Amino acid sequence: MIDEAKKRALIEAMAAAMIGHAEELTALDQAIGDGDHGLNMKRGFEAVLADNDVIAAKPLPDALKAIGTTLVMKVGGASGPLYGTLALALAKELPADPSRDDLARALRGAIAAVKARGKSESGQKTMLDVLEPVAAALESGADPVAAANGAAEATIPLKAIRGRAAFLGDRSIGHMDPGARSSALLVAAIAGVLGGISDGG
Amino acid sequence: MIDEAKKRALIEAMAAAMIGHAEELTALDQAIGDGDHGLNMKRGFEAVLADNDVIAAKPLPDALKAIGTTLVMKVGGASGPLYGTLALALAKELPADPSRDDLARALRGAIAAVKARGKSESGQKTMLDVLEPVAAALESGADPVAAANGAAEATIPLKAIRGRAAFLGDRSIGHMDPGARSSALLVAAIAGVLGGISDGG
Amino acid sequence: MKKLINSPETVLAESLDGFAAAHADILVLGEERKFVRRKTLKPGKAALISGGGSGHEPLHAGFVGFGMLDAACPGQVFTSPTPDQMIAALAEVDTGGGALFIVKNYEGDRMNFDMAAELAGSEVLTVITDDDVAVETSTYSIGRRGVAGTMIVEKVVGAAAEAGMPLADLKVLGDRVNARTRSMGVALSSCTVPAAGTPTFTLGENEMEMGVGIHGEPGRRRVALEPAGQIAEEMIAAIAGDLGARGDALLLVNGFGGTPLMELYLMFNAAKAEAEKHGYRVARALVGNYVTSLEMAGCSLTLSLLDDETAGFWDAPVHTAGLRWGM
Amino acid sequence: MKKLINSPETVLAESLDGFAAAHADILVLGEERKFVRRKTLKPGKAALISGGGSGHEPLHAGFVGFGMLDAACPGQVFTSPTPDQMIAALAEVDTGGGALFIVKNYEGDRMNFDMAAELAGSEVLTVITDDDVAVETSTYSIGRRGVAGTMIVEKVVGAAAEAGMPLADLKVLGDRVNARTRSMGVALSSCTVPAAGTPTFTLGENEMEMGVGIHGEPGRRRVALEPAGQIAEEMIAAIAGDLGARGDALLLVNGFGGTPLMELYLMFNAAKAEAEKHGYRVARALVGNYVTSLEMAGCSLTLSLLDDETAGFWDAPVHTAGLRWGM
Ligand SMILES: Nc1ncnc2c1ncn2[C@@H]1O[C@H](COP(=O)(O)OP(=O)(O)O)[C@@H](O)[C@H]1O
Ligand SMILES: Nc1ncnc2c1ncn2[C@@H]1O[C@H](COP(=O)(O)OP(=O)(O)O)[C@@H](O)[C@H]1O
Ligand SMILES: [Mg+2]
Ligand SMILES: [Mg+2]
Ligand SMILES: [Mg+2]
Ligand SMILES: [Mg+2]
Repeated sequence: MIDEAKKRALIEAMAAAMIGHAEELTALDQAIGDGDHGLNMKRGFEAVLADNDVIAAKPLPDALKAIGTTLVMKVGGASGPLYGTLALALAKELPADPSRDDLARALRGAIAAVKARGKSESGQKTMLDVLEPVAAALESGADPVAAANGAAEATIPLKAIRGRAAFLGDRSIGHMDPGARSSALLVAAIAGVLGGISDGG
Repeated sequence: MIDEAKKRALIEAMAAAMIGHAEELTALDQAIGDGDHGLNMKRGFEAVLADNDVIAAKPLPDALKAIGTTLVMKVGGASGPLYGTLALALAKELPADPSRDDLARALRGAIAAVKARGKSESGQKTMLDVLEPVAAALESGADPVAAANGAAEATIPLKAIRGRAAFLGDRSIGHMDPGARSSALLVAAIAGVLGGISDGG
Repeated sequence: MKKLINSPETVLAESLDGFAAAHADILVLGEERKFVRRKTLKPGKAALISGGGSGHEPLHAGFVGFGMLDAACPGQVFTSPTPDQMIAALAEVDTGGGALFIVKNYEGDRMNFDMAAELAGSEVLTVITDDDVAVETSTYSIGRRGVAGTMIVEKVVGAAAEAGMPLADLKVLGDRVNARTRSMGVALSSCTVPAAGTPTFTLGENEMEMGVGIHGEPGRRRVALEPAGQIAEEMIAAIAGDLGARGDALLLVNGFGGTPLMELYLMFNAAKAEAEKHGYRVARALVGNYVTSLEMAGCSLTLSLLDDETAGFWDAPVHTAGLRWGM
Repeated sequence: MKKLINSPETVLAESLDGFAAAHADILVLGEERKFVRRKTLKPGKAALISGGGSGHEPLHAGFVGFGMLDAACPGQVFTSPTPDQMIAALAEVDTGGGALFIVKNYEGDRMNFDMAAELAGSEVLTVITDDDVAVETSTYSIGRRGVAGTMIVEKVVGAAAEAGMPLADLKVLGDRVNARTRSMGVALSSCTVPAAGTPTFTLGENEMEMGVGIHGEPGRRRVALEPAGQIAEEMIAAIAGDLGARGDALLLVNGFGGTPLMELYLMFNAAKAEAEKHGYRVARALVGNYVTSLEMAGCSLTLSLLDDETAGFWDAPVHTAGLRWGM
């Protein structure tokens, strides 16, 4: 059961992950993008964190909607609309007290929304390359955190087809995608709080 | 007797001195000025050198006038009008075949013209601090080259009152004045050709 | 990092305040600094709204005013603005004629402007600019970057809107200008995003980045510095090869922020000669810092084909902070 | 040294050629590139001629045109022009009204302009600008440097000349504007003279040169970098302390060439607040690169007291490469 305390803890954990890794994400984005991903995510989650009292008090779908709206309005860049869309879609698809199956299903739907927003697919060296394996792990009973981390690493040899890194062509090869890394960090933060995710609840 | 060959040699020697020491003069000017003195003098004497055939064929006063005009029109900066004025004044005061006494007298007159143009005096950390001791050496029978070199060194502890270095106030202390150095170089170049200057010829 | 700032967090806000104060005669800063808009609006005129990451000044806020934009939404440095900014701008400057978004082709900008268009009540059309030939296109990729040519689109479409052209036609005109405009950039040094604090990239003592983007993104290749003439030759050849058509053109030499005007005019001299070799007549010229990358040293060259209509709109009066003539 | 040039020897010539080509509608490059002059002269009008070392673009050639200068004589980089240049310019632009030389207070410039005035046939008066408060004056010294305030003198006197003011009155007006104008600069990095090839000075990773001159000359002191607000506070205090009088003023924030517009507007925001604290009303504003030092990072602040007459001349139409409004 994701109660108010857990929602609060989730927001704190996600914000801590983004704030704590802002420099790392920025460094990754400097290598193949424009060097703002860490700042963008930090700014967005600081805004979410500032509203934690209000957001955590809401039912899960409404809390996710508030988070998504805040991300859309505060993050900017490509990641703002994409993470915002992800959260807003989850808000629509998740019941107030979701099972692991609900979560997997909702994530699949939210991923579809991200793809539509980004006109993108897996394999293009973006956050999708982490989100899809996480959904698969949720479905198959595997560990989503391990899946996310492995998938983020696996973006290193990819050539970017979407995102700013795509402008680099072959020069994008050999670097981890910053959005893939931030997705993996968020998955780990969420799993750290929910704990039970990987064992069914 | 300063014949055509000697005039040619004088121009070559002065030009070689300025071209060969351009970087040194520029470095001195970077320390307490705007870093162009070497380039200014080089540009001016390259123009004089390019006209050597025409200039050396003229009687000494006319040759000096041509040199002065070229310096005025090519050097720019503060040193252009000053060295130009010096040469133009020498042109007016020197006979075609001057004695050492003529030279000393003419230099005194030319120094007065430079002072008028520059609204300056000795002791202000400028080329005048070399030119005046050189005139005194000519008058007293001392070695003008030694006098010039010593006088250039002696500008190091001075505080600049004229020229760009004056904007530095106390910070101009401890550096040799670039115009003093170029004057000493020119004196050495001239003495090297005339040779006899220091012994009356 | 050495900058004339108080803190990285407040750069944008303080800079916008200074900008609005310096140009209070022509523009107004919106609430929460979400946008900059023209002081005097023309009821019924189609509204032109642009925006993007900050750090490219005078683009875009410097082009707000008579004959160009109605509003500009400044994002954080090199980060696209958020939909709430465009929505707030729309609410103030759409006086009934609908609005045209002019958006540089970056996914961040496109998605944020898209969301704004979806959420807003206004009738909105969008022109995407993608004039940078440095990045070779490929069918499955996201296409080219929008760079300095964007300000030409804003000027031409701005003049047309001022003359009363309706929204749908403005969109057609904007697409046409963009399609006839090509740019390429070169960097001699990096820029430093204030909040990052370190240079976005590092060039060797004698290197340049050929084809650099306006956010300091790497370009085609990193090579040894060449003489200006050779640089202009390579850039104009790439532009002309891509543009195909010849004819009368506007030649824009755009400084990235850290290059002296003296060098920009020297590059204009070289680029004009190259453009003429390729069969262009340089009918209009613009030289200066218009679409910058903070303090990056380097410049971009842009050729934009002109016809009587677009030349007329280019020449039409404009009164903005960054571009002004005829009034 | 990384610059967009072909060779240090040809920088000035190629840059002037590009400049003249880009602005062929308003100006003409004189023979042997000795000067840049207005394309269309007004017979009988007193001619305004300025000039100085190059590397400060748009000053001075960028201020040739209607409402400002009739001619500008560009010297080598940071080196005053030579008398033949001013004599040649005079021969073309003195149409009977005599000529006013506007000369920055450097001995090189003064002596070269003096020699030109002595050698020329024209009636010539001279205004010397010396607005830089960084260098404390002393009675026996050469006085202050002329810096960014020079362009204000050129604008105001230029408008007066355009309006038909005779030569003697222009000299009085120019001296008055100069006397009511004060500037101070700060540098965060050095510039590199192309022919020298190495930076004019070196600053530590966290140092600034407070009171720097426009040729990279050292200023009052070299200190640790401070926040923009503190820098503005010190500079405006120095300016106001020296200016004495209060009232309506023009505030010019002038970039030295390597500082982004974003930072200049931020400095404007800070400087305006400081000026107001000292009792000035910022009645006019100008922010941008006007009197530069090649690619030096930093800026100068200038306050120039305005009265109805000078404000009117400031607002009057001007059409030059570097400043344009009202036409
Ligand atoms: N079209 C897209 N689809 C999915 N993810 C994308 C897309 N474009 C960018 N991204 C993700 O966004 C990340 C970059 O975010 P960020 O740096 O904040 O924005 P910007 O690229 O606008 O500066 C990339 O690393 C990538 O993971
Ligand atoms: N008023 C003056 N009187 C005498 N010599 C001067 C005066 N002003 C400058 N100089 C000399 O000129 C030299 C500088 O010349 P240069 O660097 O070519 O010109 P600028 O100072 O205009 O850049 C100084 O080192 C000094 O010797
Ligand atoms: Mg980014
Ligand atoms: Mg000098
Ligand atoms: Mg970005
Ligand atoms: Mg000089």
